[in-house]
Amino acid sequence: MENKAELVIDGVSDNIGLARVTVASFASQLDFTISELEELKVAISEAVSNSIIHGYGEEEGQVKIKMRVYGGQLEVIIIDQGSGIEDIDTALQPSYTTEGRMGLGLTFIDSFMDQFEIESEVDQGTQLRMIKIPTREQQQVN
Amino acid sequence: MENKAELVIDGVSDNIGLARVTVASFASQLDFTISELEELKVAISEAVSNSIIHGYGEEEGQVKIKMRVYGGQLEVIIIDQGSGIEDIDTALQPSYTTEGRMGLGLTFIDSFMDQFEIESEVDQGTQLRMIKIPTREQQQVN
Amino acid sequence: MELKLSFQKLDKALVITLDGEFDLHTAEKFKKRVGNKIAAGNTRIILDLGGVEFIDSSGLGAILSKYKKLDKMNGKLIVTNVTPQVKRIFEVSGILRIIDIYSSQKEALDNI
Amino acid sequence: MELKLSFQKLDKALVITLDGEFDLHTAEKFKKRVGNKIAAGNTRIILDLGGVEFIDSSGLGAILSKYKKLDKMNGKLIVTNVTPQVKRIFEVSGILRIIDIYSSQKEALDNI
Ligand SMILES: Nc1ncnc2c1ncn2[C@@H]1O[C@H](COP(=O)(O)OP(=O)(O)O)[C@@H](O)[C@H]1O
Ligand SMILES: Nc1ncnc2c1ncn2[C@@H]1O[C@H](COP(=O)(O)OP(=O)(O)O)[C@@H](O)[C@H]1O
Repeated sequence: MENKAELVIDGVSDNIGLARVTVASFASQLDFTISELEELKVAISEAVSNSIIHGYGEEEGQVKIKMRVYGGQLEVIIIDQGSGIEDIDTALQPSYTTEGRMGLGLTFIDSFMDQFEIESEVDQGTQLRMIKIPTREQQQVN
Repeated sequence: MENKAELVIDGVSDNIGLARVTVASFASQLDFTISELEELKVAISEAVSNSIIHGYGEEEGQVKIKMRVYGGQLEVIIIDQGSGIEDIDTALQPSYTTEGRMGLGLTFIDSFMDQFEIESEVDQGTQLRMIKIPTREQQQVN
Repeated sequence: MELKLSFQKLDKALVITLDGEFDLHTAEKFKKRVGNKIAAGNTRIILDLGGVEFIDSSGLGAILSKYKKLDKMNGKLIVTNVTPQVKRIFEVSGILRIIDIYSSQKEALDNI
Repeated sequence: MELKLSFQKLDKALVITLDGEFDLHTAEKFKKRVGNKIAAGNTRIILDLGGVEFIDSSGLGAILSKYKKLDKMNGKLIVTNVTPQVKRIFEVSGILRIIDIYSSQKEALDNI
């Protein structure tokens, strides 16, 4: 069975918690463990924070969060129309940051999700696609 | 300060809980009491259930939930592109139902929200606009 | 968002304990499982709502439909352990005039 | 989604207890209020994270920036009472090699 939802938020830090809660609530239709839901929340928090800080900076803009469940897995796509990323390979390096931050956001996403891809174009925006599969589900399949 | 978010869900009963959680989480930026948040959740649950059962019935469709905070109040607009309501005045009567249900959904919304309006057109869909103001806020103003 | 049902068969009645959220989504499951219990001869039912974190008119409707079904069969359905949110919904709906609420399972058992 | 800070001034250190969610939104408040406490002369700080329900790299960055600030001043910042989620984030980030975690406020006090 497929199910989907989409959340669009104003790109302000007040709404990061809302994004976490909504995605975790949507994800609960799959058989995730509590600790997997925690990991998912971190990934969402990092991705939405990136859109707000790096994508929009001082500008106003909206962040779109598309959620979909299909084939026993969760897909989340986070989209901004912000500044974009010049060099994705560099951005992915642990500790790399353009804003004096930790440079750990994309590293956490990589650690906590089963799969993720970034598409980005300078001045057009960034789209981050992530997949998470419940371990209990994976064990059943293999 | 104004803030807004929008949730679009597939019109299936699995997603009613998601709608409640998301709106309650968004609403928590205002100074609502726990019991006011409970009332809000009931209103959201009724409105989204109506879109799913009455609006779409056996058809597929999406329900859009627009949330906005402005001037110390919460506005929620719930929109479907379903069957629409032929006679709104009749629909508003307590116990009136076309589906052998309780006929209490709109009554609860009326009791639990500070304001609500329905716009509907047959075969076009229904839009329900609701306002809720934290009592603690109202007391400060008056 | 789930609703868990647990059943405890006593001499005088079947106690059904609900945990979770009781809305359109979970009402179907409730109606089916409680319907089966009634069909199997359980005509005295105590619904323990102590674990119900949320209820709306769909949940209420599911309870009322089972109440009516049992009433027609000369059976009985009563309710116990309502949380403040559930109580509020019972009050506003006017269902308090139809279904009796007791404050504990013991009190419910004495009155079924 | 808030982060509550409470302060307890002991002889040896200032204990700061956090409750809530520690992300980009709440990190600003943390940095400002803890910055003020440091400016007021509190150079030994024990952060009690027992009530932190969520942390991400923004929360972690806020803690690390105060750690570094204190380190430069010959002060000290240590952490206690981490929940499993917080522990996980500390581990994956590698910050465990920098900031010491103690299992209780008492143990933290003995080591500051
Ligand atoms: N949505 C985005 N828009 C623009 N730039 C981004 C976006 N996401 C990430 N980046 C770039 O990638 C870098 C690394 O990101 P990340 O690993 O999350 O670390 P941090 O957020 O701590 O800087 C950022 O510093 C930024 O330059
Ligand atoms: N979104 C909607 N689309 C179409 N019809 C609706 C919608 N919402 C309400 N209605 C109509 O109004 C009636 C009363 O609604 P309500 O008070 O919520 O009671 P109930 O859902 O129990 O029937 C419904 O039975 C239905 O005919």
